[in-house]
Amino acid sequence: MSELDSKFIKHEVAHHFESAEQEFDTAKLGMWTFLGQELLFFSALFVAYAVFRFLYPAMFLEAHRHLSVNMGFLNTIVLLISSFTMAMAIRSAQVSNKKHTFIYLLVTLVCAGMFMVVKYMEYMEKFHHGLLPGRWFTGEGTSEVLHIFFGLYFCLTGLHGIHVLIGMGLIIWLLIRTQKGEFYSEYYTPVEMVGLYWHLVDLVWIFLFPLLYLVG
Amino acid sequence: MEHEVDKRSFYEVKKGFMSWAITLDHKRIGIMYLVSVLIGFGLGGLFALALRLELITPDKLFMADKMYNQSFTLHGAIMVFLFIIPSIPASFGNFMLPLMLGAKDVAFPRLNLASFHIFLLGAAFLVLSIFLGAVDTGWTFYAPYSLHTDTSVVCAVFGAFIMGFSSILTGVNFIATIHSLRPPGMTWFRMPLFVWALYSTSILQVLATPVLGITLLLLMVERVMNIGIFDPSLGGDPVLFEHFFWFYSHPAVYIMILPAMGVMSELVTTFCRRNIFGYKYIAYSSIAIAVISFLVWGHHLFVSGQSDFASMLFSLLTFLVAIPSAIKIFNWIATMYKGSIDAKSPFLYFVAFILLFCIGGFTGIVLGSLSLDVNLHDTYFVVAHFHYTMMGGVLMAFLGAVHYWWPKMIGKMYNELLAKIACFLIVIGFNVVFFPQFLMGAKGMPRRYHVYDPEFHVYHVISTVGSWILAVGFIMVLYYLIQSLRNGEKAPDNPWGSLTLEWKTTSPPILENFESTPSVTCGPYEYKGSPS
Amino acid sequence: MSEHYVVPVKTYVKTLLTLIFLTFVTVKIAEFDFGSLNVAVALFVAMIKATVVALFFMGLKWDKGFNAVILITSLIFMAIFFLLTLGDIETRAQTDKVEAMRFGINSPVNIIGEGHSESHSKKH
Amino acid sequence: MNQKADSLVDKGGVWFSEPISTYAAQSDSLFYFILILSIIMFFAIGFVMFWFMIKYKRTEERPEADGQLIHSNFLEISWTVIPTILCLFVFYWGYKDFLTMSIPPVDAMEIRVTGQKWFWEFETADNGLKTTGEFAVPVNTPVKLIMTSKDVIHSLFVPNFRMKRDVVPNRYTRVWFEAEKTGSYKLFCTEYCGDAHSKMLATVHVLSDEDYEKWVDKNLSSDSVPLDVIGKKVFDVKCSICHSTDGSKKVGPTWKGLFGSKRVFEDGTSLVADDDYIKESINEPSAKIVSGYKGIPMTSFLGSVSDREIDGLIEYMKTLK
Repeated sequence: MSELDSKFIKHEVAHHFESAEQEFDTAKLGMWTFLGQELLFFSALFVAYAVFRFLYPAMFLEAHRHLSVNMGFLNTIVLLISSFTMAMAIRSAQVSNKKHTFIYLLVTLVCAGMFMVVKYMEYMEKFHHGLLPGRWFTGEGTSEVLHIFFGLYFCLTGLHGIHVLIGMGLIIWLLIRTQKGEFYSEYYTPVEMVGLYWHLVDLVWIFLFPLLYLVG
Repeated sequence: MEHEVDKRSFYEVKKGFMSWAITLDHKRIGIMYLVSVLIGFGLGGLFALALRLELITPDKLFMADKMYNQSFTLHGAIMVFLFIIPSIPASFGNFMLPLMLGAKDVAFPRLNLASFHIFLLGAAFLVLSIFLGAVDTGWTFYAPYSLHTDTSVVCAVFGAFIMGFSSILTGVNFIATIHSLRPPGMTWFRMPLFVWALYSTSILQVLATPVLGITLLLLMVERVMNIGIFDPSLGGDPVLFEHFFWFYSHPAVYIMILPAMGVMSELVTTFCRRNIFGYKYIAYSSIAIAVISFLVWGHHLFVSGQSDFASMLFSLLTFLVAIPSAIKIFNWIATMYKGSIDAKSPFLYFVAFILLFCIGGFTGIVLGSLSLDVNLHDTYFVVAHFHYTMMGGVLMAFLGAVHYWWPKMIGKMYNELLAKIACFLIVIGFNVVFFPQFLMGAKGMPRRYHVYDPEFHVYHVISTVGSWILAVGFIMVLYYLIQSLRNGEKAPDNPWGSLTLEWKTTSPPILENFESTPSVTCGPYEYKGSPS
Repeated sequence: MSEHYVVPVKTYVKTLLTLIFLTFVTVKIAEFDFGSLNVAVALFVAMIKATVVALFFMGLKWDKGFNAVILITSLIFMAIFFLLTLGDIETRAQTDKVEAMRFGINSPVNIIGEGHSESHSKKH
Repeated sequence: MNQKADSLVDKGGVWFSEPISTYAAQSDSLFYFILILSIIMFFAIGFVMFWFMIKYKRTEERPEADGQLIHSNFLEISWTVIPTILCLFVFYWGYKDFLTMSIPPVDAMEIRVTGQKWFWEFETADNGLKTTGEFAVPVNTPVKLIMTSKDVIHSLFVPNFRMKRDVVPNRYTRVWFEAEKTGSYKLFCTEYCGDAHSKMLATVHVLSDEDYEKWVDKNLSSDSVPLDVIGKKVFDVKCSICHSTDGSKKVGPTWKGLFGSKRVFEDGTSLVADDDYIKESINEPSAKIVSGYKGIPMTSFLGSVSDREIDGLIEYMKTLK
């Protein structure tokens, strides 16, 4: 530990916990509970998706052709890689490798940024074709309820995008704290928590990709 | 690492505005919630009195149509979001949960403070909406009406959306606290039943509230952008909104009632000096209620155009949720057997709860039956039913909790005689207000009617007069509690002779709750003579 | 806290490769038409991917059992939400379609409020 | 046919109004069954509770409990199983009656119902008779209502028939009834639908076969009625909730002196109210919004007011100086 002392800021266990172990487990339990909440939060949109898919199957078939599979695929891969680097960042913190933690977090952040750039390009392309959300929708199509698909599309990807942005904010916060040397083998709770959150964001996308882009 | 324990009460350790605004102490946060929900209750109550006054004549008295509609919406929204949902879990839950577990604080104190601030922010939006053209949709915000009315739907809905997060985070916090911070020796089945009730409430808060959040978010998006999910003129389905809304709002009534039931378990054991009858049944029934409550939301949609198959399914499941509630009531009554019953004011609220909640429950059976619901849906019968469960249930438990824990939280006693008189007034006033509503509802008086058929006049007059009796009762409670605050007699540490851990510390508790972490060797209610 | 299991890098790399492989699979099988099973097949692959993420990246494989219980509970309640809502929509629409054919419905609804929805009303 | 509707309160028992439809009495009997069970249970619980409170009152001599009975499987099982059986029985009974209420007989007479803020329109399928605010049916004949809404969700409720169903836009819902007794019965809207929700009422006339024929004839032959009389009639049922004739401001502008006056609109333009303007205001209310009435959307009456009725309304409006 003495060697680590110079590099890292020692973590104080909060007064109402007995041990660092208990503190870590509690935080993780809380985070998982929060993730359960996130799942239900997204689920209503998926239910809406299922309902309208059932009501207007032909419209969905037509609508998904407006989306670019390549862009969706690219984004899936980008997010998977970011999940991997996030997991590696946690691992590096576990073994007190400050430099690697920092680099992996940075790569995760870059991937998240790439995801948002691709998303931005996709949105621009949709806007260009008049496939705007709701009242601004001027897209051409044979189905008269085509706007509903894009209503759902923008809600789902928009909400997911907001989660990515929040995740990016959290990763930046982690980067700063990593730089200060706050995370090491004895204390890396925030990295672990943000990691769990980030994987959930990935998980949601794993479902969004086939449902929106692939299955007509 | 031993350190000197500060023996002053948590009020005295620090003073000033900031010592409250940014405190991490669960006790202070609990007190702040208590004050907030009481303000919410007062505000909602004023709307209720105004509504009842308006209805004393069949025609317009002093409110225009729109103003009446706005008033009942605000009465509902404020009572639900600002009072009933946070009432017991956020105020007493926050204050008592760590004390009952013998812990120093909740698991995430900073998150706890954040929940409170989020709650205030949401409340601010809801109150702000009153001034921006008060919302007139009914607290259920049904689409498509809410999509087209010119009142401040977005502002009010945004307020409710934000408060939802406060509720979720409190739930997360409590679940983590109950899992991780139990002291040595306190196994799951040695926890007080109020803690079990809070645990099942938290499950509901975490799993149901997000659906409300996304529903309200979609409603806002729909209103601003017309994306066509709920708006039938754009191909959407308004009944889908009802499904989404009630997926939360039905479990929400159990978010309200479960902690109330937890309070009942505490009251009955303390004032009967009896170990609880059927501890495990009561604990499991809390969890059962939490789970089944997710399966019954469709009983709000029996006449909405939901398919008959779905109605049948939801009706069947609805009857199942009645069973665990019945089990609890029977167990509480059985707990009184051979007890040593001291009918102090908190116990009177227990009695009031049982009587009123039974009426609410029985009429719930009536409304759960498909054929009867067709006739009674959206009439005053429903209004009376949910006031019997929510007001007769939750509010009685809330008042019971206030009277029971007041000495612990404030450190002062109140005037017992006035408390008893107020309790009688409230129960009588309550019945005068709401019982006639059963009758007129069954006769066909629809709810949310500003002007009504003169043949219902007499029922409404009785109801309005009752609301004044009720108001006098509440003012009395407020009076003697303020009197107690100012010059009440100092409360002993354990005025009722309870056995749960919160009574083992001083009144009011010290900053760190206990001088040393208590260790637990037996169940929470092992009064003298308990079988070991 | 040093006693936490540190996952070997190799496991993470394998996980990533599996996921990328499965993504290719998703895209490829979407090109085949399984008829009404299209969604089911796509969701099946997505679920495998989700499970892999949860087990390895999120560490459920090595974690305390209760966290998995939370996840599964949430999924169960999601399923309830799906099944009961769709249970209504699916059994309801049939009656509606019958009625619609008999009465020749074509949107009996007028758009309420300001004329911001011309684009839709045109199509009706 | 302006006979007064039957009282809901004076006729019938303490709880319900007089049952008129074929399934009403049957559904009420389930209520009375639950009521009797509830009263028994309520008094049993209350009695035991107060008895315990008196018997086991805490006294100086007896500060502690006499015994600590905390467990009895027999009791727990019995008060779980018995309520469950009762509940399932009640469920089955309610479900059976509900199916009777939901499934109309095949030969039922059809009436199409349209709800719009804030009135009801009825059109009898057989003879094309259109009425607003009231409709008539022959006694002892099954009648099916096929309902839809033009704007928001409404709900059609006739207490005497124990009949209620939401009226949803862009969808059709249906109910049916067979009235067993002649008379006029009240019809309410029970799904909150805005400012004048409580004024969205109608009357159902149940008539003997001869009276029904007469009623149909009288209402079908409205062509010979003078225009302003038609206008007054349409105004009373469709317009009077939001517009006054005496100059007072309601949800919408008053009609007094409206025709021929200068109208100033939200966008600053103005116009003298002529026939075309009135017609446009009825069919496309949002095209020109009079200053001060923004945000109170009037639903379009396109299709629900015939051209002849519009002419009638204009003639009627001219009389309001």
